[in-house]
Amino acid sequence: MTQWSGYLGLILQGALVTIELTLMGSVLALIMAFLAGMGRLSRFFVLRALATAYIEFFRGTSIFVQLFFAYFVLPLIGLELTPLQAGVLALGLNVGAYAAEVVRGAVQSIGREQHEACIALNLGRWQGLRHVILPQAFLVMLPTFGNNAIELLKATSVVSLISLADLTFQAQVVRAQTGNTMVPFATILVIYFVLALLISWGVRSLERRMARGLDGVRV
Amino acid sequence: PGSADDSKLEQLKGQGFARVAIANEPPYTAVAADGKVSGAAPDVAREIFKRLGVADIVASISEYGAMIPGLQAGRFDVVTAGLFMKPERCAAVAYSEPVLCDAEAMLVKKGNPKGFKSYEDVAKDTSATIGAPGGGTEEKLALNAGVPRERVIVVPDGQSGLKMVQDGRIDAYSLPVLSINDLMKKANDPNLEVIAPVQGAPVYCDGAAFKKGDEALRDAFDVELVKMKKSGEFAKIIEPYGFSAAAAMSTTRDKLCAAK
Amino acid sequence: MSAPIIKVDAISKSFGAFKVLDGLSMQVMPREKLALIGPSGSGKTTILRILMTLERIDGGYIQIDGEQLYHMERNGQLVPADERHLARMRQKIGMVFQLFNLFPHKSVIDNVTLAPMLTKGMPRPAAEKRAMELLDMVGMADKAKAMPAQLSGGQKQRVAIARALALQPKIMLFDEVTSALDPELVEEVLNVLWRLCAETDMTMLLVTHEMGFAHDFADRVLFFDRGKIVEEGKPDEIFRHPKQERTQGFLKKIIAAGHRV
Amino acid sequence: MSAPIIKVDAISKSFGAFKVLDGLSMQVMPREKLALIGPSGSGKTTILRILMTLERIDGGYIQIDGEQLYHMERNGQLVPADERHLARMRQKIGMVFQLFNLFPHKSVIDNVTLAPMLTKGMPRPAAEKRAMELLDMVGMADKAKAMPAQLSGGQKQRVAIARALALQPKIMLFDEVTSALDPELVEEVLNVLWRLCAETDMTMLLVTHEMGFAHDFADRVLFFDRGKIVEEGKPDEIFRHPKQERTQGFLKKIIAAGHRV
Amino acid sequence: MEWDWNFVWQIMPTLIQGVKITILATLLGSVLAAVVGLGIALARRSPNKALSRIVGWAAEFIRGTPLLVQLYFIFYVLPDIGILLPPLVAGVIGLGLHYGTYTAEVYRAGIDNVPRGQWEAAKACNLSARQTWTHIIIPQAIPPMIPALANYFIAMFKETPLLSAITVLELMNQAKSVANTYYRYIEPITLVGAFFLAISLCSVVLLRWLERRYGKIER
Ligand SMILES: Nc1ncnc2c1ncn2[C@@H]1O[C@H](COP(=O)(O)OP(=O)(O)OP(=O)(O)O)[C@@H](O)[C@H]1O
Ligand SMILES: Nc1ncnc2c1ncn2[C@@H]1O[C@H](COP(=O)(O)OP(=O)(O)OP(=O)(O)O)[C@@H](O)[C@H]1O
Ligand SMILES: [Mg+2]
Ligand SMILES: [Mg+2]
Repeated sequence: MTQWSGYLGLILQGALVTIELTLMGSVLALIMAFLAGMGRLSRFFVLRALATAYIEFFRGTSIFVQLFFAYFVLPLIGLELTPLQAGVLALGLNVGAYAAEVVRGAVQSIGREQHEACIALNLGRWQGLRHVILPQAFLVMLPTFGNNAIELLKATSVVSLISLADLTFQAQVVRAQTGNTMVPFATILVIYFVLALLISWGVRSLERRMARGLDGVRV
Repeated sequence: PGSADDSKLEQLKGQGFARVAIANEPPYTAVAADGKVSGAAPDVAREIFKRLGVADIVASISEYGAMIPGLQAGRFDVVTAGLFMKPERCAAVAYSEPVLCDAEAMLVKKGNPKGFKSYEDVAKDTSATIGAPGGGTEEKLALNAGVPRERVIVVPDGQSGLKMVQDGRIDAYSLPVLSINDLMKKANDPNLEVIAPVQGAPVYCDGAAFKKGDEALRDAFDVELVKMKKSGEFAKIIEPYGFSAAAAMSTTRDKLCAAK
Repeated sequence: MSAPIIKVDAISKSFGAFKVLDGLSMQVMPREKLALIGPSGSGKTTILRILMTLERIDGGYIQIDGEQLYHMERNGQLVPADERHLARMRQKIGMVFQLFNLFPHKSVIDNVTLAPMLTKGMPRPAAEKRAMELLDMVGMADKAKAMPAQLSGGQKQRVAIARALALQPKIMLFDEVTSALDPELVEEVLNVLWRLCAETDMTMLLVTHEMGFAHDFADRVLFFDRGKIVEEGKPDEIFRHPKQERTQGFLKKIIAAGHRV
Repeated sequence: MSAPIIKVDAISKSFGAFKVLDGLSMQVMPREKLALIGPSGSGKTTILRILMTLERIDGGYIQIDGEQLYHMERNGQLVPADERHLARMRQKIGMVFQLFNLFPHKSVIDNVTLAPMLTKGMPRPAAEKRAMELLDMVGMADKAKAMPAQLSGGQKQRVAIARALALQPKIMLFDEVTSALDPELVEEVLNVLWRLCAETDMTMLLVTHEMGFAHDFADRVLFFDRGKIVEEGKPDEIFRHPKQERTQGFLKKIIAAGHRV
Repeated sequence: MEWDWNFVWQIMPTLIQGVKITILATLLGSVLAAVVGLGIALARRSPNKALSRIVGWAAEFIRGTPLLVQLYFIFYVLPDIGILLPPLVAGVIGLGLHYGTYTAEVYRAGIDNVPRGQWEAAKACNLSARQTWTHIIIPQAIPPMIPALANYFIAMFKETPLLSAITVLELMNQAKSVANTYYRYIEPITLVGAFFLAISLCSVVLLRWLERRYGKIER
């Protein structure tokens, strides 16, 4: 059964693509989350409206539709993307819209009194945000960000529908070539789970590191 | 004439590879344990592009349904996936001369309990369901034979179709003969039976499918294809996979695209 | 007689349909220690928050140190102040809150140095030197490296006072700075206020329910009710011989509740 | 002399590694009004919660009304009490919390009738009649249909008292029932306690920081520190002539903080 | 490619057919998820350590792996051990199990959010454990959970396209089949996006209402 080891290699290649997608998607999602999350809290109507439109649109239409659009429709209007780019774009924008609400909620969860202390100390808007509000809010966001990252990891499985050779896709290939269903799917379930555990472990240890000395602060 | 078209080939030569869409369906396509893509269709394409001066092909596996839109969207330069020539498709893409020919087959339970011989038989039995790839030839044949939409189950891939027949979820699963044979070989299940060829279903041939507008590239491809057919190299490539070179040489694109 | 450092002129303030302040006027002289007392909801906190520019006013004028607070001159006209004007005016004012509002993610000393470094561009060593002096004054020098979560309420409040002092405001506002503390911890904070009162020449406005402290500490007491100053005067006058019925009733209840006057 | 209604015998209680109570003993006579005072963290709340069976004890015995609270006899042996025994013992005891803990999803009258109807199977009309009497006693009859969220703190606390009384306990425990209230609202709750004290023959244990009230109300005062009773006696003795240094220090601080004794 | 309104009208009935299946799957999946979630939440609170541990890990596993792969598993692997489910049933079970692990968290948070004082007051009122659950805890825990539960059901709605992998003819599958028949992608995919967006926007309104109505208990 030398064959299996070869196909395992194929699946591991898929795992690599999945990890790549998850990482790049997370970075994009993080950027979008802060842009749109802070946008929703802006004083300027235009920014608020833009952020709200982005969030509602990407949360409202299914990730599948976004993926198909990025892959099939954008090229028709002249925006040529590699499958990887299309995948990262759709996943990052989609998860970013959810995470934006996390950013907004976390910033708002920092009590009004912290904002007022900033005013009383004459800190500027940006100074207060940068030194007082965001450091505290980030700690509130972290656990939910961890969940979002796991959501993103799982959502990468749908990119197999646009022929990106991720874990799920490779499992399909192995299945077609070997005629065995159980083995490839059980293997990738375990791999996904290990990746998810890694994410939540990483986020939790980051959280512990950042929360040092803050006992009693967390809401 | 068509200098814009010529540039496509030049461009491919320049980048050193052509992007090819293939299906996840042996023996049209095969992926070895080391990840190397082979199979009848990609092997032919690889050889011809080499002769055209394009060093290699980069194959990406795609769903059938995504192939033509992907081609139109510029995701691939060519589709070599057992995408059979039919008038509607000929209108959507630019085909090369025929490459791989195959008749249709059905996978059923041992003894063919419902006695299917043709798609019309499936249509007549009001309790019968048939599986086929979404957007594939078999789906259209079944629908045209009068099987109502809700009895034509869209099955994502061959293994799923095989499994669904084994589990009794569908009464028949239809694919080209060689694909079904390959599935049978892997499954090695004595409780299954192949009906081939399906009566009344034409023998279809696929060709390499190019984007409309890339006719110059297609023509260049055809020139090499015809040469290979004549020299017998063509047969050497495809016959180990079970395809008949004679069948492909006995017909032409024009005939197939005009067929009703 | 010198000019008042705070001059509140017929200001009004509503929350929705509810009018909290209605044409309130008052004046505070430099170095004066003022106690604001009155029943819950009478608008004491609101007036302090307005002076700290945490709320906007709906009408009227406030002058701080001879300058308009919520207005500024442009082309000879008084127009609503912009953020830059407000930021400049805020340099004169500091505030200490009932619930301390320390920054929980920063150590005690970082709480005190943050604002001087950011708003005055003070270099870190200078800011830390000054912060240690202030922490020493409030008796918290030994906890400089601690995080707020590790402090008792009284300790937190003392750090909050040091933090407000670090910007060297001319006017300090204290809003019930002891009422969130355990009774035993109240004393240490009041002691700091006493020292502050004796050692600096800041103008101080203090909202409190500690009648005894208000009596001993203040130069003048204002009794608020429903957004108006009902009675004002020297502490002895107000606490021993209140003229208004409302003041009498309030003090009687407070005494019945066990507070010493 | 009759037998004590509460007999606490060398109990100990730890939270993790921290020993809150260590071999504490005390006795309370029927109808006695007891005030528990002492610094924050000294274990006053803990002893009340133990009597209410909200915590378990690690060692020692408690007798209520002649019966073991945390133990019961089985085959002539004392074994840890099961839930049924605890439920039966709890009928003798009621508790009012610092933060009221009213059921927010039930109206005032439903808060009061719930327990009698569920635990004693009292029919609704009888339970409501009795509830209205109790609400009348605490001056809340006119708010019977209101939801807790619509009440002030003092009103909530009065409802909470009525709720605890509805089960007709022999012993009532009050844990700082006024310290979450605005100073002006404290009086109305204390008035209810006065009435209760005069009109019923319940045994009452009261944890409070209102020294004046403790003085006037209690038959006996216990001063707690670090989980021990440091001093006990008649109110006049404790407040006017405390013998222990710790008690003197505590009372001095409280007085400095502006509380009347 | 031009937008073709005639084509839109032509395919509309087919797509509406798909919408019906999508909604049906969501409704059934929601009911199952609500029940499964409660089961998991209670099992995890169970004093039986083995039960709570096993259910905990199983839930963690299901939550950490993609629904798509789980659906393949349920549909293609379970028949090997004699469990043969019709596509829609398999899909609903997949959705219900997967989202049940999410709703379990909602239940847990809802129960934990009832302040400790309420448990204690119930004890001081001498209520039994059952009376405490039925009269005090559940009535306070459920209303604040409703918006969060609804949120997950809306998310589930947007994941129904996964069911196409197991041959359920829901909206996305219908659209793909239409697209494959006519080689036109823009109209069907855009329409699917529009359907999702329309239903999502409606559900946002519904959610806001639910939040206002049940979001918080006044204390
Ligand atoms: N942001 C706000 N929105 C609505 N009403 C408010 C707001 N802030 C204060 N109020 C109302 O304004 C009135 C005055 O409030 P303020 O806080 O100034 O009273 P106070 O005198 O400080 O009372 P306390 O002694 O309880 O602190 C109160 O009735 C209060 O409910
Ligand atoms: N659940 C708990 N876990 C850990 N420590 C606790 C717990 N409950 C109480 N303690 C600790 O036990 C000690 C005694 O607490 P207790 O609440 O009985 O004090 P107290 O006398 O009522 O104080 P206060 O006047 O502040 O209410 C305190 O140090 C407290 O931190
Ligand atoms: Mg106030
Ligand atoms: Mg206590």
